[in-house]
Amino acid sequence: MDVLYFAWVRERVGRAKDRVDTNPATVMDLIEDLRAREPRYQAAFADLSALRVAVDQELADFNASLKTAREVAFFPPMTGG
Amino acid sequence: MDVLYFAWVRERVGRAKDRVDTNPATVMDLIEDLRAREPRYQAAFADLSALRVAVDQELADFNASLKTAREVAFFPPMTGG
Amino acid sequence: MDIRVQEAAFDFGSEANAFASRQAGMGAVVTFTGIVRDLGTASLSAMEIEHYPGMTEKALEKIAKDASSRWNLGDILIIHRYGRLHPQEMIMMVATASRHRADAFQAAEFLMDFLKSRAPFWKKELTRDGADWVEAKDEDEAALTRW
Amino acid sequence: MDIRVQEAAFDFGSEANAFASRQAGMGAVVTFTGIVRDLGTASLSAMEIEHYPGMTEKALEKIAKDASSRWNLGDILIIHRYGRLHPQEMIMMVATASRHRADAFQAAEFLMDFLKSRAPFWKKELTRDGADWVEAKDEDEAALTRW
Repeated sequence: MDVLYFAWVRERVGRAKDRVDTNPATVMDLIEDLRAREPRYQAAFADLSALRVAVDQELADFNASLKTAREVAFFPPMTGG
Repeated sequence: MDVLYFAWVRERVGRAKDRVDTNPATVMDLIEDLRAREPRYQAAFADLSALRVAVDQELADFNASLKTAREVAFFPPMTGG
Repeated sequence: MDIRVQEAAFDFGSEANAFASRQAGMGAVVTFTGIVRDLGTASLSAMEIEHYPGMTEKALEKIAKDASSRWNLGDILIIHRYGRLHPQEMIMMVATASRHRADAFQAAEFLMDFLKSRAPFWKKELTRDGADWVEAKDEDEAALTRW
Repeated sequence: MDIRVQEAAFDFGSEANAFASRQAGMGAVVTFTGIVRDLGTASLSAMEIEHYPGMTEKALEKIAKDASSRWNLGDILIIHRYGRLHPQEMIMMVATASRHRADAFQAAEFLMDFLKSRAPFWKKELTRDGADWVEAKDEDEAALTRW
């Protein structure tokens, strides 16, 4: 599963993309796995209310299932337009 | 005082402009004067609910005073844009 | 504030670009353009637009000033044609600029609502069946009550 | 439906003209353009726009389809840039066409509201004091509730 980071999430994590080989059941489980990696992930995921998530390029909730997911992305609230 | 007609009011009256030398006190008095002229004025002023009036180039009511008026215009509801 | 009542055609794109490029500090530009559309069944050959020279300019200025006092705007452009127009030709345009999008959108809708029923223009449609003055719609009058 | 996500600049006026001229039977065209504006005190040197390739196009298509199903529209155009932009440059534009003006106006506002908070773009402002990610505004999220 590919995990992508955008905007300041990418900057805090220090990279744009991770490959995750575990099989977390939900987005929240994936976040726990990532937080366990290194302090910079803890910094990126410190305040979940400031984060948004997309599963396979569709906006999702933190409790969304990752059963069939190939790509998960984390980013701050969007500021287009 | 100049009296102007626009759109189908102009077509029914058969001209774009009249010069009125009487001194009607209000728009309604002017309309009565005009109606007394000829049948085509009666036709133009038959249904006042279909008419709008401007006094000196500002929208006005039928009971507006014409005391200082130099130009009165009659026309149907506007259809700009 | 740039208000023009003219018989000649105008170039919507050039006007829109020129308007947008002179808006220092404004983040949002909204434009509206009215186009002569064909009528389907009774094919429209032309539209004639009559106006009240003198009052038209005053009415448009008043509407634009009212919009400027209600919203935080950088600028307003209004161009409205009169005379004989053909299907696909542009009748008029408005453009508004503001820092944030809500002001430009609201002001443009306000300008259009008032321009539609409070500026002295009258449209006549020429079809193969004859000529008819366009009737004002109740919904256009009703639209004014929201402001 | 014409949706473009691109790094290159676009010509607002030409796009607006081309869009308007291909709207047979439509009487109303509304455009919105977002422009990089200077920030006053802390002078803005550039704005960097990041996006999520793949998801961006899908999100914009969904927003445009939602608008098409809610209003009676002739067509929709969306152009949104990414990369480094400077003050006065155009970030994006939308255009909508409809028979009557209310549909084009409403659809353009709807597109902008959703594009603002539901399409994966992020803006970073570079000033002489440093670089800051633009924060989403509560009012932008609140704007979605009106639809």
